[in-house]
Amino acid sequence: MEDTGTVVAFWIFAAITVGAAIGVAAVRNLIHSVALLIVTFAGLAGLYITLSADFIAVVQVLIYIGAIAILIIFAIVLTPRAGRHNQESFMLLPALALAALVAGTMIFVAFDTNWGAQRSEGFEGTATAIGDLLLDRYALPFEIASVLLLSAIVGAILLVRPEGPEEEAE
Amino acid sequence: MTTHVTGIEIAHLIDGQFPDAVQDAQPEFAAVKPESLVQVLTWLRDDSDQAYEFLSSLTGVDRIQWFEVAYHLESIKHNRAATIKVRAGDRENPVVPSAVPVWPGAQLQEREAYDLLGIVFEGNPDLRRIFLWDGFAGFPLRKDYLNLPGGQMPGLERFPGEPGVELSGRGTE
Amino acid sequence: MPILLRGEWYDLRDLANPVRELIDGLGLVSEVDYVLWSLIASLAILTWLVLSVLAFIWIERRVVARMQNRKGPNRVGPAGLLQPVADALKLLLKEAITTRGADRLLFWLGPVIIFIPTIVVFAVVPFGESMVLADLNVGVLFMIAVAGIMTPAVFLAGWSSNNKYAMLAAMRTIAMLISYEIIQVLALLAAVIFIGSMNLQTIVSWQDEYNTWLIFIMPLALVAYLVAGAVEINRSPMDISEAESELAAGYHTEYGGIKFGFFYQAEYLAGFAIAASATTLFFGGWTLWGLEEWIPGWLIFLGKLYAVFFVYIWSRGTLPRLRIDQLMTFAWKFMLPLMILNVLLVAAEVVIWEETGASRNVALPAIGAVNAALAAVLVIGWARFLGHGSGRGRGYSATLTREVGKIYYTGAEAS
Amino acid sequence: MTIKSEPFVVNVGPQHPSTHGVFRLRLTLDGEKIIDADMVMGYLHRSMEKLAEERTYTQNIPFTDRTDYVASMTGNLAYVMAVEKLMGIEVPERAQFLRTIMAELQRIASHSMALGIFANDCGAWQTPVMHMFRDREKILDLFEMACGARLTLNYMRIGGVSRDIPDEWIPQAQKLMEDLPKRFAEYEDLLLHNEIIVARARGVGVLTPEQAMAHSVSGPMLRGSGVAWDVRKADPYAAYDKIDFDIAVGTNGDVYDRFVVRLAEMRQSLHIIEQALEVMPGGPVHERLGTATVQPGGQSIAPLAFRPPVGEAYARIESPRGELGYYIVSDGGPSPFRFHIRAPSFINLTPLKLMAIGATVADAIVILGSVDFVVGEVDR
Repeated sequence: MEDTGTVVAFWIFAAITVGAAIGVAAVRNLIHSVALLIVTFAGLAGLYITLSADFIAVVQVLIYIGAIAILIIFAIVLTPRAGRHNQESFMLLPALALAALVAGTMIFVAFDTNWGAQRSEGFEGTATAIGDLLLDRYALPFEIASVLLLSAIVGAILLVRPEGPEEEAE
Repeated sequence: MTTHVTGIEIAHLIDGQFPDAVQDAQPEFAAVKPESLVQVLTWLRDDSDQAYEFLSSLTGVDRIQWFEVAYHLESIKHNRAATIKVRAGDRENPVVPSAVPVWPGAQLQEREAYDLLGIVFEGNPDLRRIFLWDGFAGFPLRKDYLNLPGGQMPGLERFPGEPGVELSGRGTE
Repeated sequence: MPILLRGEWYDLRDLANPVRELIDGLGLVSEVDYVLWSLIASLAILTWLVLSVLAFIWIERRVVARMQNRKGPNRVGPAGLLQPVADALKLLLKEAITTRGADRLLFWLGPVIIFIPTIVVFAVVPFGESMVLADLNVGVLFMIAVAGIMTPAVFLAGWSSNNKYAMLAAMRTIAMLISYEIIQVLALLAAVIFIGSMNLQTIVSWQDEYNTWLIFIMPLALVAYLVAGAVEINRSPMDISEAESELAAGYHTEYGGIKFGFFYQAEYLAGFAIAASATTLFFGGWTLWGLEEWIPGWLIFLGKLYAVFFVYIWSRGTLPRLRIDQLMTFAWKFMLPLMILNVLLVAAEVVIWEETGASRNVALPAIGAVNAALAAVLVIGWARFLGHGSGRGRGYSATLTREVGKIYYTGAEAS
Repeated sequence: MTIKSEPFVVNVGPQHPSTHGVFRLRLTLDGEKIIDADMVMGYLHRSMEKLAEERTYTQNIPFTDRTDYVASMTGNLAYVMAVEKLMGIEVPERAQFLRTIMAELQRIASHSMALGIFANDCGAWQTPVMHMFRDREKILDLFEMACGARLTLNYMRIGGVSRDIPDEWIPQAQKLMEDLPKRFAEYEDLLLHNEIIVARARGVGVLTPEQAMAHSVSGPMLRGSGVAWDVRKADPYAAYDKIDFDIAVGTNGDVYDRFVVRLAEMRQSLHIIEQALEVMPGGPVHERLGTATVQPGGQSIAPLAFRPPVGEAYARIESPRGELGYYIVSDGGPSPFRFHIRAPSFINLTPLKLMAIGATVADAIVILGSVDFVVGEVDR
């Protein structure tokens, strides 16, 4: 994070990310909220780039913008009587408390971590390094995550399958 | 070659099955009383000697003294054609039983006859105007169409829901 | 130094040299110099893109007209060459209408957002030897990821129009793009596994070094990639998201004037992007078996790119459209298993090649032959298994009869 | 648990690329699936039946052009046949043959357009239509030679046809007859054997013969459902009884079969025209009616006004779209007392709801295309 270009880029991306994230919570219209969420994801991808994590950055765009945002859009569109407006909710206080808790944890972790040791040594082969780690040191968590996703998919299919043998997909 | 069954012949056949159902018989057609129309049509369709399974055309005609509906029937099985008519005498509100239960193909044609001639088909599940808009006043194919009550000019006050337009005329009852 | 900004763009060669001298003479701070150069390079790409789009609007109209026994535009300028310019002017001069029920902000954003990914893709495309704006290590992934931004953009455009056709089309588009993105990724994954790099330059130079193109090694992946690409750019037979005979104009039904022009242009740009990546990955990019010594690499590249894009024009002029459920069935039941098999097969081949250590002159033709044969067998066999491709229409004709009143109905095909 | 979306109403039309004119289809959708369909028509209603009551019998012939403007020859023919039946006129034999030839040429033109537009509805972007127009254009050239008009032909007259064909007509027609079979083979190969078209059209919009007959469906739709019913064969008019031809029927009753039948009918039409051109006798082309005059140059015209006897007549023919009938009631006056058109396009739409429910939006468009309706005839 030494040279000026990177610093400028960092601040720009950080501003975009935080601004859009605030917007996500503040905007009343749910679809606008999703649009801002997409901007947040894009900003995060930019931040990853300033950290020289090219693979993560691209995957961020691919997965979060290309898939997660779409998933949220689907959820909004398919929810019955989902109005265009974000209603006032009695869950406001608990939500705030939860958010504060998460934020507190994050800040604690951020201050507690020894950042100097995590500095990147350049960007040759982050993809290879990640691949090696995933299939070597973190093979078990990786596999557990896959199984979890698989069971989620099967569960989703079971949930939406029409009861009985009627209406085969043509 | 299609056998065109004359009205006299078909009237005799109907008379043999439903005495008292035939009102009139001419070489071109046989007229049936409205009360027994559906029975007669059903018999014409279902009887294996008749088997008029195809309703070629359904038309309303304003005969000034009465309204009549002409059914041009065809039997695809026997390659035979016949014409049945039914009359409705009431000029203001002519009512005829619907042929839709017998031939679903009558649906649009009955709507057309209702739309243009104002013949009400009792039993039609969806009797609405078809070509003209819903608020159209009067029935244009009637011979007295231009003499609308209240001196109304058809086609001027028209669209339902148009602000300030009170719908009136015979089409709106 | 961040990787995205470290492009070795200097290969605008002769054209760029005077400009370079000029800017070098200014003695700017390295960062400013850097941004300036990036901008100039981007501008060059942008200019090329816009000119290409204009040219291809004319070419497409003329070519399709040719397929349709027509002449096509032939009035504006010589041979109608100025027709795209006239079209663009017309679009610019039209009133930019926003419908009353539309979500104004997103309605305006839609055409803008959709424009971004289609252009950004070209940052990583190697136009020639070291002629690339940003030489990313994850170039392949970058192209897919950026193209994926189109999905939410299309949805936002369709949703914000507050039009039912647009909404239906937007939902269709999302379902379709998500399904075919998987196919696309798997198709490219096979290529990446085989070459062992996601860097587009490396991929091109690999093909140069081994004197082959990937199309000869994995034809199935290329076909899958082009099909998925057709979905992404709404070309028939996959143009169901703007199916003009069903949904008027699909997700951009409510857009007029230059906003429509943006969608129109974005569609071409996305098409060029697909063609560019197909060219790079499967057709050897800017190499042509040594001819690049005499012909500028970028010229070879563009020639290949346009040839690939022509396939899409061709299919548009000839093929009817599939139904949405058929398209999804095609993706999930037909393409996906084949693509997974393809990836496994390629991975196995790589391992076998490494283990046996066979020379490339033996290994590559062998792998190519095996893959081509397997692709043919798999495609035909799997299609037959699913009940397609057996020429169902053939051999079926109307029954001729003279017996009036007889009924010939069998209802064999009724579902 | 079943996930069901809220019903969603989509108006297809009245301005829509696939409604073949101004016709509106109100679809209620559950996702992409149609759960209800309602037709709204009348956007092209010109009250022809009312107008015809104010004009003489001869003046009404141009109206019949403008009902089914894609096949105006057959519209003319059905009308003049009804009037001839009413008046008991015998038509000269040459005129009968000319009517047959013209009606069959019109059938080829109309069916090729139906085929092309069907492919367009399937999404083949304009190309098939343009190819079909190539043939249709040549047929229209023949019409132009015969009667001077290309679309609204006004060729038939009560008692015959308006004029004899010029000498160079038959060679040109024969040349076209030689070219067309190659084209038909090409269309069969490109369209009906196309895997995508087969996938789109097979098993879609199925009508069983019972349903088809009960819904008064006629023409290629009825024959597509496997019912061998063709007025040309069942009740021969013009010169069809002197000509050898077959009825084409389908076996599945789906959209695909309707087009298979149409293509087979185009081939039969060629066959009919070839025979008719061979055996067509010479002689007058117009029966003299009352004060009919023959003008110099051989053009004969029907008298502008005449009074048929009191009575009624219903004449029906096999138009490209189905059974086209004209029902005319005369009160002895110079103009019809009642003039009714049994429009096949209109009546063939009756089972649309039956066919559309359960299908998808894309299917509905294809089904609508398979009905091959002309809005001019639906609304009249």
